[in-house]
Parts: sequence; C-alpha cells; structure tokens
Amino acid sequence: MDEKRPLSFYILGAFFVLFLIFLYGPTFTIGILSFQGPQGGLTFPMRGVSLHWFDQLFRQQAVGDIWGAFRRSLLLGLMVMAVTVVFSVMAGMAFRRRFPGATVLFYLILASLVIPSILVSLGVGLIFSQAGWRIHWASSGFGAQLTWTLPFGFLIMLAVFNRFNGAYEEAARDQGANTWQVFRHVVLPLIAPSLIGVALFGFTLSYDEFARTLLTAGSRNTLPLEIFGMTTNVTSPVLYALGTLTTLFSFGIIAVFLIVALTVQRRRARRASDAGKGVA
Amino acid sequence: MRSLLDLELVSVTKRYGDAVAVNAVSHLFPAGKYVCLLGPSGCGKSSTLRMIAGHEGVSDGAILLDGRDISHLPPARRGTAMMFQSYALFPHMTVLDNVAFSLKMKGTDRATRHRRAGELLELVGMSHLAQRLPAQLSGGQQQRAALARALITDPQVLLLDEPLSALDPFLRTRMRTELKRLQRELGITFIHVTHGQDEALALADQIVIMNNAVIEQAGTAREVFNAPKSEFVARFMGGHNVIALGGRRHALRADRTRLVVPGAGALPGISDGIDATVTSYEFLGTHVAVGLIGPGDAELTAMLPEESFFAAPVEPGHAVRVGWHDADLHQLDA
Amino acid sequence: MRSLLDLELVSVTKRYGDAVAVNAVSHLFPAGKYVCLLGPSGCGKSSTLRMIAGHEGVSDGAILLDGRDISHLPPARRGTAMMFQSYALFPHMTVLDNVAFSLKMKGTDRATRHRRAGELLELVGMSHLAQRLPAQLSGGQQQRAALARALITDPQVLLLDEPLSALDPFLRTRMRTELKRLQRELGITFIHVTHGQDEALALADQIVIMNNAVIEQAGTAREVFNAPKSEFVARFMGGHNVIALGGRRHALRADRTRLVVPGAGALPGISDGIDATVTSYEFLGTHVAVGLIGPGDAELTAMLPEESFFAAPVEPGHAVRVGWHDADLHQLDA
Amino acid sequence: MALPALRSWLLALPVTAVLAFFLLLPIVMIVIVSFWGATEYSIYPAFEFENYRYLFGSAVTWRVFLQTFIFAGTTWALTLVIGFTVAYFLAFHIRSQTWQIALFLLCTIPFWTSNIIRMISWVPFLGRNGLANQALISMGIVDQPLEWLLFSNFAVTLAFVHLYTLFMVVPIFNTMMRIDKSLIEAARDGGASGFQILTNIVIPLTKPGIMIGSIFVVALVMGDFITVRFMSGSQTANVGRLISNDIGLLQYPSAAATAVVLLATVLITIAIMLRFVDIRKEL
Amino acid sequence: ASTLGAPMIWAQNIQNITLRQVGTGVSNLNEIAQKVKEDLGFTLEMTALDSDAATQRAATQPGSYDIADIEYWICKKVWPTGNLQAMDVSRIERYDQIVGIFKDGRLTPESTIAQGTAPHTVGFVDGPGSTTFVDEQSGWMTLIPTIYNADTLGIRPDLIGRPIESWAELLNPEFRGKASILDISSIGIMDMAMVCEAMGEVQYADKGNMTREEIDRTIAIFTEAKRAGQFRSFWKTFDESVNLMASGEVVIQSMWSPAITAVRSRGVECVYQPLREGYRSWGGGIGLSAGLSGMELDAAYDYINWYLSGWTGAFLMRQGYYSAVPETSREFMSENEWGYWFEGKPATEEIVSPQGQVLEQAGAVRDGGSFYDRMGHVACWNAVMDENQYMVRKWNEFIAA
Ligand SMILES: Nc1ncnc2c1ncn2[C@@H]1O[C@H](COP(=O)(O)OP(=O)(O)OP(=O)(O)O)[C@@H](O)[C@H]1O
Ligand SMILES: Nc1ncnc2c1ncn2[C@@H]1O[C@H](COP(=O)(O)OP(=O)(O)OP(=O)(O)O)[C@@H](O)[C@H]1O
Ligand SMILES: [Mg+2]
Ligand SMILES: [Mg+2]
Repeated sequence: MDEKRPLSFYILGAFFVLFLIFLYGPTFTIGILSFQGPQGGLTFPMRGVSLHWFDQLFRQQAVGDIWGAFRRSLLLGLMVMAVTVVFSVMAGMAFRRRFPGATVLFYLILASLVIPSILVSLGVGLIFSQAGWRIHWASSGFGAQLTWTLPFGFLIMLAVFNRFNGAYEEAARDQGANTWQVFRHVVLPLIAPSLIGVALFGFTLSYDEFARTLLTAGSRNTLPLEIFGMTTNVTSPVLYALGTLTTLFSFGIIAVFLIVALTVQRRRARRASDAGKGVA
Repeated sequence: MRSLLDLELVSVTKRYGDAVAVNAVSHLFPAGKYVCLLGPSGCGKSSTLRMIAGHEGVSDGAILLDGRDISHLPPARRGTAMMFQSYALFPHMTVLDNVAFSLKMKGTDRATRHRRAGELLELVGMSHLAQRLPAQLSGGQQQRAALARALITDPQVLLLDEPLSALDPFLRTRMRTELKRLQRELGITFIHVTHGQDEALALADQIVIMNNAVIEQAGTAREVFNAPKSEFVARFMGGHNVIALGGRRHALRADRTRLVVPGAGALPGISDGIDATVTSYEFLGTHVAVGLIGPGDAELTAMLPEESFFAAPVEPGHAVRVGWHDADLHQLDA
Repeated sequence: MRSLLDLELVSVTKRYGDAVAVNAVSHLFPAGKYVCLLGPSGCGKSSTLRMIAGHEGVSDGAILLDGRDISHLPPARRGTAMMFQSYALFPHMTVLDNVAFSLKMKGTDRATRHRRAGELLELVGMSHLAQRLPAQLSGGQQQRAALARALITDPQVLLLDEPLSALDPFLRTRMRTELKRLQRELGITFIHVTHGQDEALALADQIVIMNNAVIEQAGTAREVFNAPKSEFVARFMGGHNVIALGGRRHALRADRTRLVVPGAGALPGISDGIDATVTSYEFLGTHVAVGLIGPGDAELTAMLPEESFFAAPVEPGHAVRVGWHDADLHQLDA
Repeated sequence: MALPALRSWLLALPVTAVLAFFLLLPIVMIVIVSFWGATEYSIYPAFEFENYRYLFGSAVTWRVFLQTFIFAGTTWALTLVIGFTVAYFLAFHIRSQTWQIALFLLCTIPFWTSNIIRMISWVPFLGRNGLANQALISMGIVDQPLEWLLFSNFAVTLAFVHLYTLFMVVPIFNTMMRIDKSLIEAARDGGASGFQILTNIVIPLTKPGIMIGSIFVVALVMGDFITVRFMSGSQTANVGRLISNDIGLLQYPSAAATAVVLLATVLITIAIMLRFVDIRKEL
Repeated sequence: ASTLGAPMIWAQNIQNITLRQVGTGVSNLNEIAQKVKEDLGFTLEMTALDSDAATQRAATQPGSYDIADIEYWICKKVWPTGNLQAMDVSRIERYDQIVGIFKDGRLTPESTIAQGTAPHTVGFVDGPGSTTFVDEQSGWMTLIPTIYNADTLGIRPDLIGRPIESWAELLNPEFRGKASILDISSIGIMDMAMVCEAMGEVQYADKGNMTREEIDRTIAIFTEAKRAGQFRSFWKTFDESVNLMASGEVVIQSMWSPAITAVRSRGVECVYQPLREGYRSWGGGIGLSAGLSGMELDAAYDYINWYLSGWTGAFLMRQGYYSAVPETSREFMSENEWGYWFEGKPATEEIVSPQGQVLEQAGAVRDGGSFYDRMGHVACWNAVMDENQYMVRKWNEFIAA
C-alpha cells in the first residue's frame, strides 16, 4: 500500500488493542497464576514459580473428576454439535420455501434464543422429575442444551440459504441428480464451510454451558458443573492450569486452521497459474 | 417439414399465483435449428424455457418432444439440457468433474466418465483447463465449461438462458460465433433466450418474439427484421421507423431512410417524404444514426453511411426532409 | 485550444503493491467534452477515473484541473463528481434525500436543499419519483437519480464508471442518448468509462483507448475508427480487418471489404485481393457479416449489405476472393 | 402444492420436536407449577395465586426487576459502543479478509476457557491486591487500591461487557461487511466528513445488526444469575438470582412464578425490539 | 441362591457394583473412593456439587444417586420427600461408639443441648418408610454422621492486629468493607443471630427457631450494616471464602475450619478465632437412597461400617473436621496428630496435611483447643426454622438491599 492510513485507523486500532487487553485480562491472570509454586493459591501473591499445577492437572484431584467430566463434556459437546448441524441444516432447508406454520416456528426458535437459560433448566428439570424420568446429561442435559445451540445453528443456516444460489441445484437436477444426490454432491459441499462454523458454535456453546445443565445433568457432572462443584472444597491453581492449556490449545487449533486454509488457497492458486500455457 | 425430433408447445400456460407469465403459447420448434426467444424483460421468456427444461411446472397445456409428452418428466429425463445464465458451474468441483457430473450421478465408472468429459472439453477447446476450478476461469472459459457440461447428456434440445449476458461486448461477439458453430456441428436444437435483438439476428435460424406472455411473431431472422408484423416487433427489433401514412402504420428501415436538406432538391426515385427536425446524431463507425422528430412528435432515425453524413453533416436543430423509396415501406398489421 | 477548465493528467501512475495499474499516463481532457475511456478489462480505466475522483491516491504524477493540482484534495473539493457503476444510491434515503445529500453535508437548510434537489430531479425527469426509495426504482430510474445526485455539486467534471452496464440493451441505448443530451445541455466535461466500443463511438467527442496501463490512442470517434494507430486499436474498435501486405500491416474496414466469387469477374475499381474461405455468416439486420479465413489463418470479416449478400449468398466452405479499394487501406504504426 | 409443504414440515420436524419438548413443554410446566404450592421439601399441585401475590406484593421484586433493567441497560449501552467501534475497525480498517478472520478468532479465544474459571480469576485481576490495582498504583494513577473494581455493580457490568460484547460485534460486523463500499465513496464524493459518513450512512445501514446484537445482549443479561452472584460478591440481586435462590431452597413454585414474570418481561422487551428489524431479511 | 457358591459370586460381583455418592466437595473426596476400592472392592463414584445443588439432587432427583452426603439441617428438608431410606442400626457395627451428639444430643451426659437443628432431632425415624422424626433412638437412623465441626469467625491477625473475642466484631465499623458472611440463608442467619446476640441487640428465645419479629430485627441490623458498606462480599462456596481471606479482600468473616487450614497452608496468617459466645455447629452424614436394595444396599452398609472404622475419620480429622467415632480414628493417627487435632495439645512435631503439606510447626496449638472444648461450646446448630420460608424471603431482601 503506498497510501498512509488515516489517523482514525490508529485511534481505532488502539481501541481494538485495549479491547483485546480487556478480553484477555482474565486469561492473562489465569496464565500467570497457573505457574504458581506448589504452595500457591488462586490469588496473588505468587508463591514461587513452577509447573507443579500442570503436573497436578493430570493426577487425581482431591475432589471431583476433571477428566471424567471433560470426557462427558466433550462427548456431550460432540453430540450437541452433530445434532445441531443436522437439524439446523434440515430446518434451514425447510425454510427455503414458505410453508404453513413457518412464521410460528420461526418465532418459537427466536424465543428459544432469548428465553433465560435458567428457565429452560428449571422447566426441563421439573418435567423430568414430575414424569419420574431419569435426569441424565445425555438426555435432559442434551435436550436443554439443544434449545440453545439449535437457534444459533438455524439462524446461521437461514443466512446461508438466503444467499444460496438455487441455480446450482437446478443444474444438478438437470444433470440427472436425484434429490439426495443434489444434496450430497452439490448443496452439502457448498454449505460445508458454514457447517464448520455451526459445528464450532454448537460445540463451544455446549462445552461451556452452565445454567442449562445445572438442573438437568443428573448424577454425573459436565465440566463446568464439575469445576463449580470443585469450588466447594479447596480448589487449587489446577483450574488455572486447565484454563491455560485450553487457551494454548485454542491457539493451536486456530493456527492449524489458518495454515490449512492458507495452504489450500495457495495450492489452488498454483493450479490456476497460467504460466507457460499461453493465453486462451 | 415436420420431423419426429421437433419440440412442440401446445397451449402452454404458466401462472404464478394470479399472474400469468406465459399465456397459452403454442409453437413448434423445428429440430436441429438455432432458435432465439426474444422479448422485453418480464415477457415470459425464462418461464417458457424453464418449463421446457422441467424446472418449472406447466400450469396448463403440454410440451411434446419427439412425439412424447414430456411435461411431467423430471428435467434429466426429458432429453433437454439447460445452460444457466451465470453458468451455475459447481464451484467446488474442477471443470472436469463439473462436466462429468451427470455421468457420476448415473453411476458411470470414473475412467469412462472422465474420458467422455475429456472429449467434450476437447470439443469446446477447454482440455488444457480441465483441472481448474470455475472461479479460476474467465467468463468465456466458464461458458464453454458450462456448455460442455450441458452437452454431455447428449440432449436433443439445448436450452440457454441469456448465455452471453455475463460477458463483456468483445467476448460476447466471439462466444456467439462459437455457439453458432457448435450448434451447426452438433445438429441439435438450441433454444436461446436473449433480450438483445442483434444477438438474435446474428444467431438464429428462427426468431420467436414474445411480448406480454404471448408470441408476437416467429420466423427467420430476415423475415422478422424485414417484415415485422406489428409495431411492437418493428420497434423492438430496432433499425426501423414507424410512420403513419394514410391512417396505416408502416415500418421503414432506418438505413433506407433518406435525408434531404431543404433546398438541395429531391433525390431520384425517392418519394416525397415528411418534414422533420434533427435532434441528435450518433457516430456508429460505419454509419451515423441521425435522430429526428417528425410530425406528431414521432421519433425517427435515419442511418446514414458515415462518409455521406460527414460529406453533408446536419446538426441538431436543422430542419430536414425525410424520404424513402416506396418499395421500402412495409405495412404493419396493427 | 486549451481552456482553463481543462483536466490534465501529468504522468500519473498508480501502483497496487508491485502491480502497475496505470503507467505514467499523461493526457489533456478538453473542457466541456464528452470523453470515453475505452479499453479491455483490467487495462486501468477505473483506476484512472478513481484517481481523478480522489477515491484512489496517486502513486506518482499530478492531476490538474483548472490549473490547480487537485491530486491531494479530498474528493468533494476537487470539482469532480462521480457516478458509480451500480449507482451507489443510499438505500435508506428517498431519492430526494439522496440527491440532497451533499447539500445536507454542507449544512444547507432543508428547504433550500430540497428545492435544489427538486430542480435536478426535474432535469433528469424524475420529479414524480422523489419520495421513492432506491429499491423501488427500475434500473434506468436509479441511474437518473444517481446522475442527479452527482450533478447537484455543480461539478466541472462528471466521472462515470460503466454507467450503462447494468441496463438491458434496450434501455442502454435510450439512456446513452439521455447522457449525451445532458452533457450537451450542461456543457461540462463527462469522462465515461466503458468497454463497449459502440457506446464510445456513439457518445464520445473524444475517445481515449487504454491498454496495458497506458493510453494507446486518443482522438475523436471518427479519427479513432477511421485511422486506428495500432493493430490493437483496429481490432479493439471492431469493424476492421487487419491485413499484412508487403511486410506492413494495414487496417481495412469490414464494410469496405468486398467479396468476389471466383469466376464472377473483377469489380470495377477493386484492387486485386487475396484468397479466402468463408467460415460463417451472421445476419445483422441491415448487413450480413461474413467470416473468412485468409492466408496464414488470418481471420477476416466482410460486412455486406444484406440485400447484396442474399442476392448472391455464400455458404461456409465457399472459396472467395477478398478485395478492396486501395484508398480504404489504412497503414498501421505497428 | 401440498407436497413441498409436507417436505418442509418433515425437514422442520426435528427442530420443532426438540423445541416442543425441551422448550415449550418446560415453559408450560413452569407456568403450571407457578400456581402450585410448596413445603420445605416438596411441591404439590394446587391452583393458588399465593406465589404471584407475594411476588408482586414484595418491594424486593420491584427493586430487583429495576436492578435487572439497569444492568441490561448499562450493559447494552456499553456493549453497543464498544462492539460498534470494534466491528467498525474490523470491517472498515482491516482490508484483508484473512486478517479480519484472524483478529476475530483472536477475540474468541478467551471464551474457550470455562466461564467459571474466568469468573474465579476476576478476583486476582480486579481485587484489592489484583493485577489491575497493582498496575494502577505502579503507574501512579491512584495511591489507594480501588475497592469498587470488584464486588460491585461496576464489576458485574464489567463482566457482562466482557462476556457479551462479542455478541454485539458479530452481527454488527456482519451487516457492515454488506455495506457496499461505493456507498462510502459516494458519500465522500458528496462532501461528507468521516463523522458525517458515520452518522448518515454507516449507522443507519448498520441498524439491523445493532438490533440483532442488542437482542442477544439484552436477553442474555436479563437471564443471567451467575455473573451477578460472582461479581457482586452476592451483594446484588437480579431476577435470575431470585429464581436460582428459590431453586436452591427447593421453592420451585415461587421460582416458577418469578420465572413466568421474567419470561414475560424478556419476551415483551424482545418483541418491542423486533419491531425495528426483520431478522429473517437481515440475516 | 445356593449358599455354597455365594462367597465367590459375591467377590466377583462386588467388582461390578458402583455406588454413586453426591455431596459437596467438603467430604466427597476422591481419596476416600480410592480407599473404598482398595478395601471393599466396589466402586464409589463421587460427584461434588455446591450445597444448593446437593440439596436439590437429594430432594428432587432420587434416581441420580445411591448415597447422599448431606448436612443434618438439610436432612430435615429432604427426609420428608421419602427419597432416603432409614438405616437399621443393628447392621451398623460401631453404632454404640458414635458420639452422643448424634444420638441424644449430649456430648457428655452433663452437657446441655444446643439450639437449632441438633443432629439427634432429625437422626431417627420410627421405622422403615416413616417420614416423621422421633426424638429417641428408635433403631432406625436417617443419616450416619460422617463429619462435623464447630464454626466460628476466621480472622487475619496480621491485618487486624488486636485480639478478637466476640461475634459482635463482625459488624465493627473498623472492618468496613473487609467483612464477609455466608450467603446460605439457613447458615447465614445463624451467624447473624450470633452477632446480634453478642451485640446485645436481640435476645432470642431459640436462635434455631426464630420468630418473625426476631428475624426482622436481625435482618434489619445487617441490612443497615450492608448499606453502610460493611461487607466486601458474601461467599457461598468453600473456595470463595478461602480466596477472599487469602487475597486480603476480607479480614474477618464466618468461615469453616478446613478453609482456615487452606489459607494457612498458603503461608497466609489466619486464625480460627474461638469466641466468647461459643460456636455455631454443623454436622454432615450419609443417607441411603430409597431405591437402594439387594447387593447394592449390602455394599452401602459395608461402606458405612468401613466409614466409621477409622481410616476415613483420621483422614478427615487431619483436615480439621471431627469424626463420628473418634476413637477408631486414633488407630490411624500418630500420637502427635491425635494430640494436636483432637486433644488440643501442642504439636510435638510438624503437622502435615493428608496431601503432605506442612500445616503447622512443632509447638503449635489448635485454635479453640480440644474436641471437648470446641464441641462443648456449641451455642447452636445450623437449622431449619418453622418460619423458614419467611426467613428466606427476608434473606432475599437483605441480598437485594
Ligand atoms: N417464481 C416466480 N414467482 C412469481 N412470479 C414470477 C416468478 N418467476 C417469474 N415471475 C413473473 O413472471 C413474469 C415472466 O417472468 P420471466 O422470468 O419468464 O421473464 P423474462 O422474459 O425471462 O424476463 P427477463 O428478460 O427479465 O429475464 C414476470 O412478470 C415475473 O415477474
Ligand atoms: N484495489 C486494488 N488492489 C490491487 N490491484 C488492483 C486494485 N484495483 C485494481 N487493481 C488491478 O489494477 C489493474 C487495473 O484495474 P482497473 O480496475 O483500473 O481496470 P479496468 O480497466 O477498470 O477493468 P474493468 O474493465 O474490468 O473494470 C487490474 O489488473 C486490477 O487487477
Ligand atoms: Mg429471464
Ligand atoms: Mg473498471
């Protein structure tokens, strides 16, 4: 770029950096405190510096079962993710044409987004206990989380299909593809990037969901509940170690994602090079 | 002469809710011809084409191809293939895979379908770009790829909805020559929707002019251009003046419209014309189009060879007389 | 004759990173003329226009208007106004508010700015639609609104980037007449970017042909069409054949290219031409374009009046002889 | 004609079923239970208005609802200003899409760490001896630790802003990206200054995104109970906390009654906001 | 089943038995589960919850646990739901050795019974399936006591710098912005009552069962203090109390004994200050889910008997709690540990936590002295009052004030 950026760029840039610092405030604190010495606690001052708590993270805690809860949260997150993706796509497809009841359903889905999570938790818990069903993270908890992830997935799919060019499907049908083939070979690959977004969204929302699982998890805790339960005893910087690892892990994933994206981009660009071919 | 492979519309109607987009249209598309569907925006061209292709249901009437009623068959079983306006190439597949798509859907094995797709790419001169993604192609290349994809199903009728409108003028002229060549080589029917009359004239063996959901006139390019039936056709085809004489309307080709500057004396063989005023002129390279206002505020255009125009230029505001050979006047139906 | 109001580019360069989009272009745009910037895609037309408008910085060189260097002024203070390709009408404002926008920015009071905006809408014939939102207008109406908005600042130079490309062919021809009329009435400079040579020919007092980031040729429409300097200009303007004779290249207008069917005897005054084969013909209404292949696979076109073509039609594959009047041959620079 | 509708219904069925069972039914249940009675340890079916009578009769209810609205209002205003600015920066000042994505992802990383852990870490960050106070003191801005940084309404609002600004950034950014850049140029051509472009073009055209973000933020803040508890050191209450306290004490009918009122409040608020934007069109 | 094959089948099947225990993190410790696996062979699955959630589970989700580890005052609420089953004391080997507090309310035959929901008042029912508590030892127990303690105020002597002797100090303006109490209404109100009584502001007939008027006055006093900015924060979980104290946000607050230990193990000075007015006490116990039967029930009884047999008691006592059968724990503790933790004697060598952290140096004496000194000065127990609902509403008002 041979032009100077305007002053507003620097002012807004500074604002953005401040915003980032603010966002990362807790993350920094967690990062620093996770290196507490073995005698240290959850607050300042630091008592020595060590990797003690990272080591402890992989051992058994006094209370609770972080890794068991982690596995459950992971599994639940994956279940929620899969169902969110599939159901959202289906609903998104349904909404591509008008059908009687569409508006009502649309507002129901919106309502699902804005209804306070504790109400869902309370309601689902009540239903299950009044009906005498067993409350379990994979049934009631799963359902309660879906009321949160589905609307997000659905809205994203709605946006995606709003911009989806129907000519691709017509072309595929013209080429003899049946309904399923049209979906499998044309629609699905084209919306795949957005599906990754929906999946990530679904997983993250589920993985960190506290309120909706509070009364619906049953006998075994998900990770957020477990961490909350752990605070009923002496919790140690192990939690911070977990936080720091999570952050590093996310950085890793994003880095991998960017690298893959860039490589694919570059490979495609190379394939499209006209070098030595003469202009057609 | 009617061949078995003809495509026939029998009183085909398309309604969207209350609106009638195509109103009981009947027409026989002769086999192996290049047909252009021409008409102003919203006249029902696309709807007609999409009904033939099977992407739109027929509200009334029947579509016959090869003697069978195809109006209720799925698109792929009609013997038609469609090339879409913006080509609708699958952006996530290479050109080769795009072309081989319909064979893949049929379950043809990989080697066979790639070989066949390769042949069609060869036909449209795109073999060297088989591995590109559509986004990496220029407009003209995309068009050829789309053409190859449409042709791989061996259609009897190829339907093209404004295939050239996404190209720049330079490319447009080149691609239309190629389309015409391809049609001639393949010998199948092309039905090409456009709203450019020059495109239709250049390409079509038969031009079908639609207006307000019905067909106004159908015929060869020369018939339509030289003998427009209605004022609408004459105006829409361009290059015509419509002149009211003795209560009847007549079409007069603009290039047969002569200008006589008052006082310069009549030209031999030119009938006594009408008075007009020059409003503008446009240089078109070989010709100059002179805009005129005649009696009753009628807009007229005289198309003069540039050398004769510049030999005796007129400026806006000049009073002139407009004349013609009587043989060039063509009486209109309505 | 150089007037104070002229717009002058002095060795203007635009670089995007390493790529040079406009390479040391110098040109004098005479005041009050309709200038068309013509050239193939990517040649730097838009970049040039946007530098003049001030939406793109100048990498090197200067832009002078009215004797002042405007190259570092903000867009609104340059005395230019721009009409954008897709019109860029503010979708949340009525037509009237769109037109009145720049006055509002200046702090002009409501009554005054609405009055003035009303006048401009009057000028472009849009008064009755003043309260509509842009989305409620057709393409042609949007264009007029955009024009009114650009003109309200009383610019000395109006810049138009492909103003007609979003319209259908019918509307395109009508709107170009209106643009031309408006320019003539206002008497200000219009710089109009297009890649349609017919558009440029029809509109321009001066055509500036760009290629590869530089100006290839500039001149009146007739100069450029009748005396192309280079093969590129000849080919790009269309309607020309480029013929190599005696080691030099010559341009020959397609409508001055004659066909002689072997055995029919030479035509009077036609020089001894070259052998060629007919490859195609396109009916263009008043004319028929016959495609030919000459010696060395040179592609040629002969534009014949339709009546003379159909009097003695040739078919693809026929061998013919191509002739011309020597006076029609125009020798090219390169 | 009926066939496409049937197809759509079938496709929408799973979502409908999930929401019917896990959203509608529970809400119906809550409404029903809000008329029930409770003992210390159990709830019994009844049809009494006692829960509502108490709820509306208590000054606490009104105060807590007011507090909830105050939190929603301040958080909304702050997230709007911050979110808009950030989105504006990303949309109009960052030119390459790769950078936009990268910066955006950078903003999301803190949210991958469990919210509970982050809540705990506010104490060492904002506390009397926390990072923030230490930094302020060492920079000489204050000489006494600021007490109100933690366990205060300030802290609650701060945490809300921290949690929910991104919900504002995303929709605003999304709408901004769809503003045709030539509109900005056209405005500049018309002589608009940067600020005039902002007020006359960018803000009006970003309204749908602003509304969608606002709906998110308001709904989330009004339904929160955990942030308020942690960040105020249990010293402030909002409606969510009333409900969660009641739940903790097994007073489900009372919780349900409060929930019904909260639900009505949220739905009315959101319905009002929806009047200003057609979400389906703006997505 | 054939008697012959039984022992072998038992030994095999017991591997497959899993008992699910819910409770707070105070006693739901993984090391106990591990030891159970070692000693008894079956799997004990521990789910730690905060106290509200634990109560909820116990009361509303009977299917989600086999064993509930709850406090006695919570038992008063949960028992009537019928989610728990009474235990046959004849199957409890060390029933006789259980401390008197849990049987007749008296630590020693001469002690007076403290106010509040004393454990023995909700410790027995008149038979299996009954939901009414009885006052005498009926042979059917509701909860088997596990741990209990006497709570008082924790202080930071380094930051206070003078002796603290009365509960009344909690509202001393000197500590404005540096005090805290517990935000669990049933427990918090007791702390409040201790304070108000110590200040001489309110005289209670029974702190464990206040009248509306008493509740009003108590809450009013605290509301005023809250408005004046007396409190830095309230806390609800163990961890919060530790963090508040360790970070110096708070210098005086009601606290739990092991929390003090935790603060101290971080090298922060912290004292569990015995006060003139006595202690507020609490006790926890494990109850069996009503659905438990057959082999699982047998395993649960095995677990209870094992629990009382000493290892667990010693393990918990080393963290500052007391065990229901102290004598058995003695066998699992060193003389030094027993002397320090139970008898209130000066440590003869370092006192080490179960996790191996050094808690005290030789010579240190436990705050509050011996078991009898502490448990003998209990002023009241955590309670559920008759006016509980009224109290809870008032408490909410206090929080929202
Ligand atoms: N899916 C549809 N629903 C409702 N009306 C439609 C639909 N498709 C087309 N129409 C209407 O039917 C009429 C004919 O449309 P059609 O697309 O066939 O016109 P067209 O001749 O192809 O026009 P264009 O040149 O603009 O493409 C128009 O009035 C159009 O508005
Ligand atoms: N913002 C930009 N960044 C980088 N390169 C650019 C940018 N804008 C234009 N270019 C490049 O500069 C060259 C000239 O572009 P310009 O838009 O001026 O062409 P044009 O003549 O207007 O073409 P078209 O007829 O397609 O509009 C092109 O190669 C283009 O790719
Ligand atoms: Mg169409
Ligand atoms: Mg351009």
